[in-house]
Amino acid sequence: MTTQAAANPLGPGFDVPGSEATYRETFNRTLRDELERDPDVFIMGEDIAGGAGRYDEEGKPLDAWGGPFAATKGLVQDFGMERIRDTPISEAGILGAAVGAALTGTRPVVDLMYFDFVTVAFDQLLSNAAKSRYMFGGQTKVPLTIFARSGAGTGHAAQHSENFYSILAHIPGLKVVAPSDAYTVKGLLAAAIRDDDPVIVCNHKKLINTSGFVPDESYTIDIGKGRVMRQGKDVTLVGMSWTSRVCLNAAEEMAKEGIDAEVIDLLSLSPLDEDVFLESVKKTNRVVIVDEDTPRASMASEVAAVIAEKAFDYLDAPIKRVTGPHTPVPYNKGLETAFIPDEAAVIGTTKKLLGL
Amino acid sequence: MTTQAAANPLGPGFDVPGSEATYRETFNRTLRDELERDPDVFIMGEDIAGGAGRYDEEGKPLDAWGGPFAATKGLVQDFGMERIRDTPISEAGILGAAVGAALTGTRPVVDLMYFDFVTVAFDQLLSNAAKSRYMFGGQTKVPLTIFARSGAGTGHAAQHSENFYSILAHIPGLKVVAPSDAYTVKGLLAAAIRDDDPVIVCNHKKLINTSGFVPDESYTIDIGKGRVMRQGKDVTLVGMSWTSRVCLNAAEEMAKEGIDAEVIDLLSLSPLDEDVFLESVKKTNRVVIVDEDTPRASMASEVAAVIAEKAFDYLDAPIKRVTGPHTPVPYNKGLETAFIPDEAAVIGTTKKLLGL
Amino acid sequence: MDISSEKLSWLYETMVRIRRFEETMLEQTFKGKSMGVTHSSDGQEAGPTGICAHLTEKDWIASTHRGHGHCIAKGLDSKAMMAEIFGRVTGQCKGKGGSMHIADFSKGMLGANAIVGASIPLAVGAALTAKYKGTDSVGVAFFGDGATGQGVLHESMNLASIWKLPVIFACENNHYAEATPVEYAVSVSDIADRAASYSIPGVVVDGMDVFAVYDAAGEAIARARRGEGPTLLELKTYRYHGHFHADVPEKYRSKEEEDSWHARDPLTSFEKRVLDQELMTEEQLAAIRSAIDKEIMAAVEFAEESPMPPLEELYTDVYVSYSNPVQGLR
Amino acid sequence: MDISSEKLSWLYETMVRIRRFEETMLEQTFKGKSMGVTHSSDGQEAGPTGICAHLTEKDWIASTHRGHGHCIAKGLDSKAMMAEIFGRVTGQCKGKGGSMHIADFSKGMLGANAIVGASIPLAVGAALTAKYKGTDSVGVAFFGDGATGQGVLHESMNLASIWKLPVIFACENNHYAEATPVEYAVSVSDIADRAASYSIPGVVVDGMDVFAVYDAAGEAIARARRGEGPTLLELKTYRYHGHFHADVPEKYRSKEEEDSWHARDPLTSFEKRVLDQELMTEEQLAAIRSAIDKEIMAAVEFAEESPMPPLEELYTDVYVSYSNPVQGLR
Ligand SMILES: Cc1ncc(C[n+]2csc(CCOP(=O)(O)OP(=O)(O)O)c2C)c(N)n1
Ligand SMILES: Cc1ncc(C[n+]2csc(CCOP(=O)(O)OP(=O)(O)O)c2C)c(N)n1
Ligand SMILES: [Mg+2]
Ligand SMILES: [Mg+2]
Repeated sequence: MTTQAAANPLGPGFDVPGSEATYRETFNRTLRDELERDPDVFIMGEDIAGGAGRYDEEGKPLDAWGGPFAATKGLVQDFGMERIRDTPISEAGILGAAVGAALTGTRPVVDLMYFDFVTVAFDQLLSNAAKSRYMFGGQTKVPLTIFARSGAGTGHAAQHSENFYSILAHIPGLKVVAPSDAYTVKGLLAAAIRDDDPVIVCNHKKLINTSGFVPDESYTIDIGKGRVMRQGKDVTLVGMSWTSRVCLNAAEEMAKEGIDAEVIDLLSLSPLDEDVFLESVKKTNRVVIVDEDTPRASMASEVAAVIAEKAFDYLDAPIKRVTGPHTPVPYNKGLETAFIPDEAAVIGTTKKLLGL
Repeated sequence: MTTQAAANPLGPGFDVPGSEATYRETFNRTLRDELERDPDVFIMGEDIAGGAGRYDEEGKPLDAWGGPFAATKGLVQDFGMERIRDTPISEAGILGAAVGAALTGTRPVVDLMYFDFVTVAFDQLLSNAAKSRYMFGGQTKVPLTIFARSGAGTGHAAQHSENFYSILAHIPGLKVVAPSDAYTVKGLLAAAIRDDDPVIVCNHKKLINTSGFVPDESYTIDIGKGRVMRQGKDVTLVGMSWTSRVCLNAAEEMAKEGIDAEVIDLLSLSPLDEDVFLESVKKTNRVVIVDEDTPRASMASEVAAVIAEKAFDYLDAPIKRVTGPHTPVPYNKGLETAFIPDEAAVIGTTKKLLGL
Repeated sequence: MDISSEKLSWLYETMVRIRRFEETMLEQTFKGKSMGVTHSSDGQEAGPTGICAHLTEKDWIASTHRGHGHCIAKGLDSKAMMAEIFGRVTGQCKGKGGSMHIADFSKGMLGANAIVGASIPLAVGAALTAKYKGTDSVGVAFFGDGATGQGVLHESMNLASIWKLPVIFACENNHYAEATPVEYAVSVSDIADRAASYSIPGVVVDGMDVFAVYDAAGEAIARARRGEGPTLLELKTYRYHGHFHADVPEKYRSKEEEDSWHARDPLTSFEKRVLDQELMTEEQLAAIRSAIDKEIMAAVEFAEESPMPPLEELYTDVYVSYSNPVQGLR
Repeated sequence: MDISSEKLSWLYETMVRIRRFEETMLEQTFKGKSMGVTHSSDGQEAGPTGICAHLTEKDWIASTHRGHGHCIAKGLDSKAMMAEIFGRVTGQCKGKGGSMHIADFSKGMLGANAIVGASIPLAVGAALTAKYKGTDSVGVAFFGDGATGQGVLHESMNLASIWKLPVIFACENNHYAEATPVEYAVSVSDIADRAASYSIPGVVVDGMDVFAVYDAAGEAIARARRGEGPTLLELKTYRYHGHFHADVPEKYRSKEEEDSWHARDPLTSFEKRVLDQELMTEEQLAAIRSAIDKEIMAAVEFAEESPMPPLEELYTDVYVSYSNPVQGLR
């Protein structure tokens, strides 16, 4: 079950064996599965083990940290330091080395912690990871996976809260996926690691402790396929990463008032599944795009532009965007909460759009 | 004459003293004016003088290079090495030092050569230049100007041809301007250097040797104001940087066939002058946005999204984008030329849109 | 010892203020009063204190995620600092920055910075301003052993050297970057030795001894003010608590190691020394401690009672001026 | 001398090939045959030749904007290289890369790179692959004196050192970065001395003497293959022409300086040495030269006659697979 399942509603309700699990556990578990599947896969990052060079009583390498949000917890003790490689704080050097390793026959997975830190390695990402295949005339490939945490909501303030995916999705040569729950992170992370192109996996901090149904079996979700999270006929809500859940919650709320919203979860930001939201808009004739990233030249802008070009004749109302403001992310909880598009904002905008 | 002039058609035809000059000469001349105007202004970059530490017969510092495209030619001999400061190849260090200097009372201008190299200093740009004022609660400011060359068309291939402005305009805390001729670069560069926020000036390589009318007097063009390059009633063409000229040429062509296109030149990408293109679209009811940058989450997407939201009821046809493809820039001349949106593409798309 | 008695009590007062601030800040974090993660610097008091003892408000420092000690040593107000951590509008940054972004430009404090290594070139730029304007101000870049992994440090030291800028590169080597031991991540035993790569002086300093720091920093700063260029100081020190409030350091370091550093505690060794040499009395020391206790308690009260920033603050301070702000599209 | 006669003629042949290729490439550039800027490496032949003499196709090199010499020394085909510069579909990268992006992964050549310093960590990554897979391959990072200004070099040397990776950091110090003299931009007199910052060997090598390079590189590479980690080699050398084809070096360097380096020309000094020591005859040398002349002329013809890439090539090779390509929106 790959795309099929991806196109299914939310986790629960498959007739396949599985269980409730958190996004965090599922992410860690999927890394483990892929490490077992393919000996060429290894992980690099700062404190993905912790206590590097030190060993416990049984002589096993220390597992003192396990990566931010415990993404890699426990892996070093089972896979060793060559495959779970702690690094100094050298994002450019690490990512550059990962690209070099990918170009020469391995499949590196790099934990860059927070998307804000991708900026330190941005040249390696844009100039080498994204462009090598093209500028060398297709003679090579870069099977590299990068993951980090994105978004506001945890009081990390301006320098630890970037969403950053709009910038990444703009770049030819990169693929960008944004899981929205435990079910999708399993399928997308596995697909990313098995993909022969550089893929970036966006993990919103607010998703990491959420839980949902996860099938036991191994599966991938096709990169480039979005899903319909909820069927509806009155209006289309388009979400990505955390905002897909915001859209779903808003839709459930509005259902109580008889507003039947369809919810689209993009899942992949590059390649972008245009069909999944175009088909929906052609049915509902109205759309609200919800994106936590700052508005200018954002994913919300892109989705709006595609609709304005390819579904124009089906539109009965202006295309609405609900996004973060054109500001950095503030520290104070109240301000930070106001930064993030929430259910109230989505409902308010949608009702206005429907003239209610 | 500031905005007024900015809102005027192209260079020639003002009743003010002036002369024909190249973009290149005008850029250099404007740097000179601003260096004379304000002793706190200084310029840093790689080989902006050349031969650093060496002197000519008259004991003047060598002026062996003068920056890429001679942007800073001759300046070191008149202003000295403290104000025209050659640097090692350390973009992150240079930009970081410039931010530190700006935070402590000077007004640095940094030449980063090609926009591709901004990626090496991207963390300093995003985390420090753009966010300092906000995360420190408004107690400081960053009066910094950054300029570089953008775009395809000179056979520089994948790593020297970034437009990059879509990524920059996405970032809260930065301002981005894109002059389209000698007249606008004089007003916008002066405005950028006098501005108290970080401003990035995009100079398309293909513009640098173009020439046009430039008033003698000193003037600034308001950052955040676009201009109507050509009045028309049938369709609106929105351009930026080099593509503004492409739009104008296409409009002149189409005029011969009786198609009367209005041409909007954005000039500022952040802040974005929404009114100048919204008013035009409300008049013509049709729009083609022309952007050399790659399409996803681009300036073209942003302009389309704004129109789809704020001028929807005035639109008689889908919003069209004409952009570069979702690929890096190729080396071969024929491929590179095919990458760049040209008059033929604009005319073809416009006619299709008009059902001709 | 050629330190005035005023300076002597300032050194003690400052170290005690840092210690109490950090301990209290941690307590308050565990009480849920901080709106984000906090990084305590207790154990490292001697470094910022011994260095900033030579600085005025005309000098600039650039700091890190572990910046409270730098702030206090540079003379920032503990009330405004605590209020910032509590996310209040009376905070140093109106509650918009938090623990990792405390700054006070009026005091020459260019800000804590949450990107490791990113604040280093800011100090170089401040020194460039000093040179450009012909003042005798200096810039101090505080950074940790982990930050030496960042290329921008290399670039900054090279720039400061070739331009002979008045910069002090103050590496607080507390032997860990998060849970990563310095001996794993850093390919040289004394970070100070890397100064040779830039033809500048590099000095290993006992970062637990404020007098050692005071002397080494005094020399480096005097050299910088004389226009002779930058110096790299490596302060060997230790953070008593975890990397951040919730970190459990026992997972990666031994009790013995911790004890050996506590045995060299900067405050107690200061006390012992000034009492042995009869430079200060137990009464004087006690008076300073109780005064600081009151001050820090008052800071907590102040923070507690301060209002939250109004929602409009979300949209302010992005630019000095911007013709077309976008307050989110709703 | 313990060099086989085959190796000896390979050294000469390779240096002559580089020299002729660069001279011809420049001529062709001035004729307008190159579709972009070109950077000649003539004068620097001994470096890549002496190093690559120890490498096989299983070893990897990462190169720079001035990469033709590296390519040739690593065994790339001069036809495919010239065709690439001419922008033809028969070029090493189908005409999509150009002079600054020539690569041949089948030969272990990871590509020229137009971002100064950016290719250095790629060689570290290649060495990581070697270590990870347990092969005895090495990675060589070629970079210039100007590239030492980039932080990523510092990061790469630290990583290679702590992980004991088989990497050779080959700094071609040709004394200029564009028009910037090395003594202005680099804060140490011998770049090789910076190796001490990473506890690895650093060796200053006469980059005009292929035998000196051959010996130093042999030692470093053997060390790397033994698993003892990286070495930094500084090859003191000189580029005979300008930074790029249109640059006029007279503007920033003296005739005397240029002459002093030409007097140490790697080809003539090789010839003198092998003839003096009767290791090769003038006939053998002449035969090699004329063979290479023919080869390079043939390369130009090949490039001339090769077709341009079809327009569809604009859209290929962005990804291995992509479900929704966007060919520009028209
Ligand atoms: C560029 C970047 N990478 C990683 C991090 C995550 N991080 C925060 S602090 C830290 C360790 C820093 O160690 P050190 O420089 O020794 O300072 P210390 O915490 O010991 O004071 C890391 C890895 C970051 N904030 N920025
Ligand atoms: C990141 C970056 N900054 C600047 C440039 C422009 N540039 C190209 S080559 C060069 C000089 C490089 O000098 P060096 O490393 O000594 O190599 P050489 O040209 O002498 O072989 C510069 C500044 C670039 N290509 N990339
Ligand atoms: Mg540390
Ligand atoms: Mg050089």
